[in-house]
Amino acid sequence: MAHDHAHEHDPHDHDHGQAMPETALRVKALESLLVEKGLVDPAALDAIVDAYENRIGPRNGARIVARAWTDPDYKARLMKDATAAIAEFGYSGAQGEHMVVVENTPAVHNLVVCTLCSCYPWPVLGLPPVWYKSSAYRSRAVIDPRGVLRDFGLSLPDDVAVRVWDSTAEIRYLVLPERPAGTEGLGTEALADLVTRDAMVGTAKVAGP
Amino acid sequence: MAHDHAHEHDPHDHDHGQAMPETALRVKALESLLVEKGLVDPAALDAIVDAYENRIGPRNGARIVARAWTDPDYKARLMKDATAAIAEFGYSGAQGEHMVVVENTPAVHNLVVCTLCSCYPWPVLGLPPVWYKSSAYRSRAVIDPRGVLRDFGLSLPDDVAVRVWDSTAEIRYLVLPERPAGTEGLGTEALADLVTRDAMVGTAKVAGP
Amino acid sequence: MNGVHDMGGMHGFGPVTPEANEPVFHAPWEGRVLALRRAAGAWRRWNIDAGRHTIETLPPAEYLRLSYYEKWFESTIKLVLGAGLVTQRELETGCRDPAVPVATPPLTADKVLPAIMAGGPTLREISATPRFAAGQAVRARDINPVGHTRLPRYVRGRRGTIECDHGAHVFPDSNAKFEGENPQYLYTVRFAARELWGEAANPADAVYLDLWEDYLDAV
Amino acid sequence: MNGVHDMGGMHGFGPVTPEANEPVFHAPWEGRVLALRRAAGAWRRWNIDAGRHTIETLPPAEYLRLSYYEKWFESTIKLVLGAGLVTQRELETGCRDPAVPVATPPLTADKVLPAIMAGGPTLREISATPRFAAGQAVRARDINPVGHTRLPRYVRGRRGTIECDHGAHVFPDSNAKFEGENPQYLYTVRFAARELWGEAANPADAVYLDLWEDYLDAV
Repeated sequence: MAHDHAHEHDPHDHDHGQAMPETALRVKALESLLVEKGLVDPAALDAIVDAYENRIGPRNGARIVARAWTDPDYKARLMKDATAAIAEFGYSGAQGEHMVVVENTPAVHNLVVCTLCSCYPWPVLGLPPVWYKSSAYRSRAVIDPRGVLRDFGLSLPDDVAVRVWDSTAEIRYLVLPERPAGTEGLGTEALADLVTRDAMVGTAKVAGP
Repeated sequence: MAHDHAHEHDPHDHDHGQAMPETALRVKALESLLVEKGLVDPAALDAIVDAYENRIGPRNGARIVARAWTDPDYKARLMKDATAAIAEFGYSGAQGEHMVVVENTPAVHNLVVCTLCSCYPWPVLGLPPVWYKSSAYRSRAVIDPRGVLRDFGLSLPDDVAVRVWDSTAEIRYLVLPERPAGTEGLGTEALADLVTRDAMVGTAKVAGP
Repeated sequence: MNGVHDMGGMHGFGPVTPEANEPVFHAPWEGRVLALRRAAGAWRRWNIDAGRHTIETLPPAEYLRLSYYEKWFESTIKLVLGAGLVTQRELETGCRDPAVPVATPPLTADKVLPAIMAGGPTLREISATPRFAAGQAVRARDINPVGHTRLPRYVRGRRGTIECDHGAHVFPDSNAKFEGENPQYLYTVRFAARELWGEAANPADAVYLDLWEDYLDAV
Repeated sequence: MNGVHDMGGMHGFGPVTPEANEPVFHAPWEGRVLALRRAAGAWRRWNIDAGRHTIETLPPAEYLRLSYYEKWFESTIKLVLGAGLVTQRELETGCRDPAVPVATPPLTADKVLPAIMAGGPTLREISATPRFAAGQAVRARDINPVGHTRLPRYVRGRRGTIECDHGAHVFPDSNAKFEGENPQYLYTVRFAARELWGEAANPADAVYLDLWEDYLDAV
């Protein structure tokens, strides 16, 4: 599993944002100033943080995937107009205004990146993980996608085509992973439990139960 | 004049190497260790520093230029086989093993850079200045040479062709600048006094006396 | 701009290192930065493309050194200063200029979820017809603008094939400079990995990018 | 490698800022770094290409942050460690391992100027004839080696014209890996600025690079 990787980091790589106290203090000072000037509402700040900590995350995408696996009509709508099909679940908006779903098959593996910043489909996956935003991922995903997948423990045969989606415009991509064997009897909530964030970015496959 | 530029630096640009004491201490420690192990001779270190501080510098190149301006036979040899013609002055060796001279004319202006590191013709110009080694120069010289020249106070008309020599292999380039007007009566030493390092890299012209 | 942010195809950053059980935020200040940027953005003094450009124009060594939210924070400061929402003096002292009346925030807590759900669609209706059609061969233009662009360097001058068009979308290159939305057709273009990276690449592989009409020429 | 050192064509580093009356060294330690590198290099445990590669493989944010001599220093440490001239423990303690006999330096003060004057020529005699001739059209290959190369990214895939050949020279890509000198013809190739940077470039301008035969294809 990708998440069994040891967590080793270059000492120069601050991408985990271990709060240097100075940054925390400077952020607090800016917030105080903007609140004092009446430019931002502190309750609105709390609501934004709450939305992304508690409401909007990869569980959304997992439900979409599970439904597509079990409902051929839904899958057809999803592949034809992902934005509308995703909105059926009430997921929409910021960083997911224009959605496209790309389907993994035994012959095709899809991988999503944004080389220019870190564009990511927030309404269905939440905020991106640190590795997705890292220079290592952004630089290598387009030139060495198979090497990146090996970093996640996934080795693809040469005859599986790798399609990398460099999402530098405002179209956002969600990978529809392959449904694993041995899941015929499961309902959509149980299926959604199997679908990881990484599988919907394309850096992992979905493992069976 | 190029050197009248104010010396302003980005606070993040350490290229001037204002000795962080820590670096100086670490260098001293490495030197002590290598000397103690008998790997390097401290007198040899002194001799290397002395060579580049006192013996090998842009005065060498200026003498070549002055001679080429005043001696057509020498200039012909210099343009045909620069390494041999330069060796006539006793200048040779490290970072100038294979020399080429490129000539500025009213129609052609030459500029030398090394985008991959900071290759530079040491035997004739000495060690490169900080600006030559800077990311700003290395990145822009090939894509925006005219903008770089403007940073040095030199605006070239559009119909003067700019030739940029990106010296990433082991051939080293020296620019033969145009001889300024009003120098007909000067001898080679007086002419050499006019020839600046920047003119031999191509970021300046030679001003008259 | 050909900035260090345009890093597709670079080597040297080491392996990708996923973190087990990664939290949404690694410290509370990260969430506050996200929230401040969105809440201040509700004043509509800048757009998403201009915001991205302020991140790209951080000094390159800083761009590589700072974390994602640190970059967002530094760029948010540039944005609120540039928009005149705060002054340099206010920022330095931490105290508001008493001569400026206290404002009323446009984004209140009750409006947060509706604003997130609405987002900022970039699709626009235009009267022009698409210049390219699915299956057509194109070449990404050799442009090197010093301003914002979403045409990565690694595809410039390379041949690809139009997969589909997504209708007309706001053009980032002009929008980032507040020179208008200039909406134009946006296409998914397929580039064979070998066209981008040479014969060492797997012949089955490809990279897909969404590119605006002004980034493309017919071949 | 497609490293951050390969910066030809990048934006964002600001203006070039010459320094008036610049000294050869800005601090004594800079001269000592230059001297240490040359003197330790006299052991011939590495070559110039391998030395350059140790600089290129510094972490990218460090590469951009450090000064020229700081980069040389960090890479010299990597070289002397990699060559086994010093051990990690010696470096950390600052004390030599007494089990290793004291050596005799190969470079003494009297040999310094002759060694500088001799340099390290890279010209080699080979029996092959040049594959290209002056005036011939060529294209720089699309290669993306992860090791050392002297083919900058900004010319890859671009068309140029052979200006002249310089005879056969040591090939850096193999030499840096200690896989042999593999000497081959080195050519000056002219690239029109418009071929590299598009129509915004001045049609009179050109960039010249010295490229090895293995970097070039006929067109």
